Amino acid sequence: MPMINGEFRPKIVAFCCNWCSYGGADLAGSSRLSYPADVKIIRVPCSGRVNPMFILRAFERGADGVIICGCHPGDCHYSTGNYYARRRMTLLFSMLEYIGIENGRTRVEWVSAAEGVKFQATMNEFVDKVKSLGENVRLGDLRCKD
Amino acid sequence: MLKISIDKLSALYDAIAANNELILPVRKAGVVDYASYEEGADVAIDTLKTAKSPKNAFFPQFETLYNVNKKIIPTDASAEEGACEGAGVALRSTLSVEMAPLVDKDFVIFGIKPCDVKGIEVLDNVFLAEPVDNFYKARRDHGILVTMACNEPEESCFCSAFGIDAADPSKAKADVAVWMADGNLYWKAISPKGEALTESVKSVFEDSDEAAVEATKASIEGILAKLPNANLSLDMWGKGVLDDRFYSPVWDEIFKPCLACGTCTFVCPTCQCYDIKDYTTKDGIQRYRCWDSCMYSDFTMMAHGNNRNSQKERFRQRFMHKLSYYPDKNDGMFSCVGCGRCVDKCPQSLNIVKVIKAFEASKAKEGQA
Amino acid sequence: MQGLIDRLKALLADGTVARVIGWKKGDMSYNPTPAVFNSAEELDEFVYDGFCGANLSKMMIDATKLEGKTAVLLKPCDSYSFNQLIREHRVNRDNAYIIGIACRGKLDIERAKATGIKGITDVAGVEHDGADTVTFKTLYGDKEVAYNEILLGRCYMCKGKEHVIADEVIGESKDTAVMDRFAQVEAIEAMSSAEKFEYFKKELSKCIRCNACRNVCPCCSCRKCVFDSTKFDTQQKANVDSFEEKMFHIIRAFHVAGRCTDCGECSRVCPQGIPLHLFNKKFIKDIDTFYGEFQAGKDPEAQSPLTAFTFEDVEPKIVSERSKG
Amino acid sequence: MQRIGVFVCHCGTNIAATVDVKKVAELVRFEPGVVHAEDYTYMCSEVGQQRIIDTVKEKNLTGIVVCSCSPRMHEATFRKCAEKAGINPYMVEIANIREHCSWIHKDMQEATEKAVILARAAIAKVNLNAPLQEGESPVTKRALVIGGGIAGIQTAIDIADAGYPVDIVEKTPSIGGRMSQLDKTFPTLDCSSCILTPKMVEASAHPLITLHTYSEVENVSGFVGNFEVDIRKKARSVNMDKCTGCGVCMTKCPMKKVPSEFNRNLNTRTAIYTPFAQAVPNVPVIDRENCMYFKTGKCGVCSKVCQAGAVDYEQQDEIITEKYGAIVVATGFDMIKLDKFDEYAYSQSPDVITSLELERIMNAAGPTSGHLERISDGKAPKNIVFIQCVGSRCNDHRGKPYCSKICCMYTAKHAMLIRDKYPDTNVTVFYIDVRTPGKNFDEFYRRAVEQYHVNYVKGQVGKVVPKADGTLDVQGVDLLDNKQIVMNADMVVLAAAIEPNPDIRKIATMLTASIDTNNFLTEAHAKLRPVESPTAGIFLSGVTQGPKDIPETVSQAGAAAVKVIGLLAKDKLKTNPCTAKCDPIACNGCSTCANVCPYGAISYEDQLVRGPGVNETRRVAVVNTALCQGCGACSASCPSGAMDLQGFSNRQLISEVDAICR
Repeated sequence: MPMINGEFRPKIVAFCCNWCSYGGADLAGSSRLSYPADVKIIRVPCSGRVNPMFILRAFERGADGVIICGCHPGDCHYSTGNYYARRRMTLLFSMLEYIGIENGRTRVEWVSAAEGVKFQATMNEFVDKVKSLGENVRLGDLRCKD
Repeated sequence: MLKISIDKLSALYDAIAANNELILPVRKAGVVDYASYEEGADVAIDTLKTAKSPKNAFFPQFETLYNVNKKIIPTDASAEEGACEGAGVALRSTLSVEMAPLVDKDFVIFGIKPCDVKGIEVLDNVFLAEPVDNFYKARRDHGILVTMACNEPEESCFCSAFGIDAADPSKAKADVAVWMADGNLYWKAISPKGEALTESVKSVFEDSDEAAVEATKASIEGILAKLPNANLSLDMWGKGVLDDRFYSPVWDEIFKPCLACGTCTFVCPTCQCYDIKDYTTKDGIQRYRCWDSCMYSDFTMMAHGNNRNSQKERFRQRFMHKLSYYPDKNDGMFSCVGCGRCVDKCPQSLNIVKVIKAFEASKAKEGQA
Repeated sequence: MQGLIDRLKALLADGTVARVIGWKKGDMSYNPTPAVFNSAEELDEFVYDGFCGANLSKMMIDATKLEGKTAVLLKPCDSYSFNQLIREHRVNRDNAYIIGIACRGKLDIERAKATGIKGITDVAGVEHDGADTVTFKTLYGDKEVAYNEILLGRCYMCKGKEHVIADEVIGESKDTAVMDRFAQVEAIEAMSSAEKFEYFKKELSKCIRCNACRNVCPCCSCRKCVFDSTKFDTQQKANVDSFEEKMFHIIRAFHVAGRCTDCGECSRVCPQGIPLHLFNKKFIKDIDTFYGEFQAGKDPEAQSPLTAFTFEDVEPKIVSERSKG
Repeated sequence: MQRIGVFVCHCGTNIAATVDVKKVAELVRFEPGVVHAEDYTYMCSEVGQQRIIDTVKEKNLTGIVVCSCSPRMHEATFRKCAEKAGINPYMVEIANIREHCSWIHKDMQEATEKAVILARAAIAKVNLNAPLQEGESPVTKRALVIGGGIAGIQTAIDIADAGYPVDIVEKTPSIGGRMSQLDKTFPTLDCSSCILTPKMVEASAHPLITLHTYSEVENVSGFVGNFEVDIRKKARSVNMDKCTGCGVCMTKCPMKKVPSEFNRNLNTRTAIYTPFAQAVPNVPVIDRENCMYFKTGKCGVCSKVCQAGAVDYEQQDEIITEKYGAIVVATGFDMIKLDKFDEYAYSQSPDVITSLELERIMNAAGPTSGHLERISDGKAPKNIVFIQCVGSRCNDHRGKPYCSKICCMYTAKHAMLIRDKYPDTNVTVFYIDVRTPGKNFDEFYRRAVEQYHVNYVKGQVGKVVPKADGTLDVQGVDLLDNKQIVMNADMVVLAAAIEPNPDIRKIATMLTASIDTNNFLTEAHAKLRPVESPTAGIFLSGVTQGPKDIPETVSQAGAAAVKVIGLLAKDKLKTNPCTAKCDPIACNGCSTCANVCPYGAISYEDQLVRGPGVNETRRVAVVNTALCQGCGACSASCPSGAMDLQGFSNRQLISEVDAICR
């Protein structure tokens, strides 16, 4: 388990849509709104671009939490991408819950480009939640461990 | 000959497991497969056919061959390989190759049926021929086969067509032959390895004559003779039939229901094809091999594509391999042992027996015409 | 049965169809094989009985590309699959002649064997209009079992005996449903997170990655499955006892979510007896709960729930809100 | 295998103070494909870019990773730089180690580790990048301005003066907007209509400007340079061509009790009306909801008195479809509703009014003909209390978190005008802060305090209580004296917060323009691209982007016009090459992707597909790259992975995931 100074440091992948949430993360940055370095952001054009496979892949490869951020419903730069993402992720998360993956390792949050504060708060909350769940042992591939 | 009451089998298991890994049929989530004898294991020794064959013990479905690891270290540390372009920096990278360890401890497969023993013989011809497969050989060297007679053969069995005697496991190329009869298990070492094993577990047995075993053999032989496929004809197969069978029109229709799944391949005790792949790990790759199936569309895929593009060709490959190519190279020995797992498991009820019979039927029809 | 064969021969004879897809007698009395019949003579080997569980709709993908019409025998549950294939432009309806064939539930030979029957040499009472009791002649004596005791698991959760698509319907079906479609899913939902994980770990660790579930599935009609292609770097044939199997089964179920007609073939064909339908049924249940009842294949025009949305759809956090553990 | 160069930017100390840039450059050298890594103070500078260009040539680089600020900032810069160096601009990836790293982390070790991981992800991605070619699309040389207030009018005039046709769509019967409701404007106290009316006339008379008043945007499709917009021209019931604007219909209309929106419902208008006397166009509309003829079928007076025969009861809404190259949003603002601020008794007393209502009362064309009167009894108020920040700078859910910006100045204006015209009236202003940045603004405010003796009280009002005698008790606090005060007033004026026009959400959705939580449209960059939306081809003018006063609005309107002119001056636009692409060998032709495509960019063709084991004609998906905007919804929905998004391909994203999770 990756520990720094005796504290569990989770690996967290955040998929952020280019138009809203990535901008929200940029705004959090330019406003110096700090959140844990455990969060690493992957830029995608739209939350609707996120294939469920990416999420499972992240877990397989040792991620402890995966969060998808997109434009608020109704504000999608491509009109409808986040609506499809919402359905896909709802069903996927429900399936993960069903096979016994701890709740809270996955999350979807709508963050606009103007919501640096929300981005920070979301990431803080999510990291805390994943920390409380500990290392992801149920979904990881042993071959990816240290 | 030795015997032990069936009620006391766990004492025998414990005695074997004391010095060896013990692998035997275990029921897990409703399915019986060969697995390690562990605490709480639901041993199902009277199972005629495990879902998968025991070949997994010698040729596992997945095994690591070696790992390659990359490390970044300071330049002043001893390094085997150089860094990338732009040297003069304080760090360099090294590669290390770590072979997967070979099996070096004895293990016992208990309850393996004569057909499956024959299946291992089939694999030996492949893996122990030059160049020898070290991973397989190490397991063969350390594996001890305790083979058991099949008290109640079923309709899907057709081992007798391949000259296998399900009644008398002592004819099999194994180490110990056992029978279940009149509430006892009868034990007879049939190889030096088997004798050594017998020696180490002798204390749980009592001596016995062979009367009960003989009676059981006779009863089994009686049933074997009544099996619907006891006299399955293999006249059309074996050495030197490649061209005739390969171009037969029978293939044109018979493959059609085939789903191209790998069920038959993966339950088969003789299928030996594998693929070698790399898995990207944290700092390198893990090179592993895993079973492959000639039924799969990417089987023997090459850069230019695939040399068997249709399911008919892939389907034909499997049966031609078992009944013609393999016998051609192995002095007429078939690469099928009549265990009947594919007969039981094929989702479409398509199997080697139906293929053999279809060819017979087509010959009969030609004869009429 | 002879009536059915005569009808099929007539369809061939009058040129309505060029071939028939049905079941061919097995070498044993319980293992008929799906087959293509090109002539009246071949049809002499045609069989339709309790062991004809295989869903033939997927064979129509290739068959409807051929010259002339192909007749196919579809049981009520298979007809949904065919509709779904029409929806996805995978079959050519104009080249298909669909015979809706009646069903009284299909038999599961594994379930019969589990009752202790072995060495079967003959079976009687499995015809569509046969008796309520199946008689097994075996090497170890004769055995009788009630027909309805040895059905395929899916038949006990049958979604109905209506043919949603057919050019003609032959025979009368009997209802076999005795339990709620989602009862098994609900039982798992009621477990704790750790229990769920243990349950699926135990089941999925049996998987041998033979791909039978995928290849038999009428929805898994991709020309090239992502798990066979290099597009996702997921081309792993190994069945390592880790996340791989789960990923394969989750993604497979996800890919057919909103398209799966719940035909149950995946569970029928699994050589390791993994209850794969539990994945598909979970998605179906969730879709019904979140987005309104939807039966894939009922209406070939209906939009799949995963390619549709409403502005008011539930948020993904509903999953943790309603979760018990 | 790519030959990748990694360039780590210090950004002065912005990155280098928290991230050990040298260590990052050193560690990424060992990543697959990397043949060069270096750090430099300002990678975006001329010198920095030259280093990249030189290295590309020297080491035959095929891909570039820049570890720097957000790609939203400098991706375009480095792509151009790559092009100059002779490699495809899409072989560049940015690792955002400033906004996503150095600026938010304090611990150097932690930030450096993260920077390395972000760089690895970018390297992993660029290893799989492929050169992409930008396409070209034509530009429709016509602009649309949504909103006919001063912002929209100014933008339209500026664009039209540059020689490009412009359409203004205005929801109300006349252009003019909020400014037409104002009496005087600060800080010069010009008469608002005196300066606005000429602009309205200019817009109306301009040969290149088309006004669509009493019209709304119904649907928008297309993309920058090629928008197609449906405009609903609501039935005016008066023929614009025939009407002479004589106004007889309005004087004769028997239905005179309709609240006047223009006068903030302080008085009434007729059912056939123009909002105000200087309306442009000066053509009335029939308010069908209130017209006797439409309600009962009887009346028809207007039709009878109209000598031009312009009244047309049968007129229908008309939807016209026009093509535009650019769209300017200038939808302006409204006052917030005050129902959540009932402590100020707005709903209880007619003498508690908003500032905009006061504008109408002060206006000579207003309901009181410009006399300062109480609405309740018409008496001149002797004590007036102004309450600032009603709903502005409000941290709870009732109001708005932002400063409405214009209230301090207009309240000073109102106070000054009242004290000037009615010197015996006492004026008190309760304020939190008085904010007067702007040319001549503070001087203006000082005049109100020093010359006109307006009583400014720092403090908030807790409650306004209407009394039996018709006066109002204002209970407040004086923070400077630290005491509670109760003040009797005849009239209370609330500086209610302003908010974007409530229609903006609908419009933003149609335009796929980003919008913030306060319903202001988001700029492409808060500082450097303040008049552009992140959505290409959409521009922002006026309060739609954020609170601003008239001079600022006019400046921004001009700026937006310049951006539009710059766009329309081009004959061709480069199109985003990151479009979806279908692999026909893997495509099932199942139509799933087409079902989720928001642009109708995917169609199906029977194509001859040839590949290993395949040689047949079959149905496969085809992407129209001119329509595809690169959202990737199709790629995520494709079960076989046949549909993939160039620039964000499945393998690229998976490789990023792998690199991060390593």
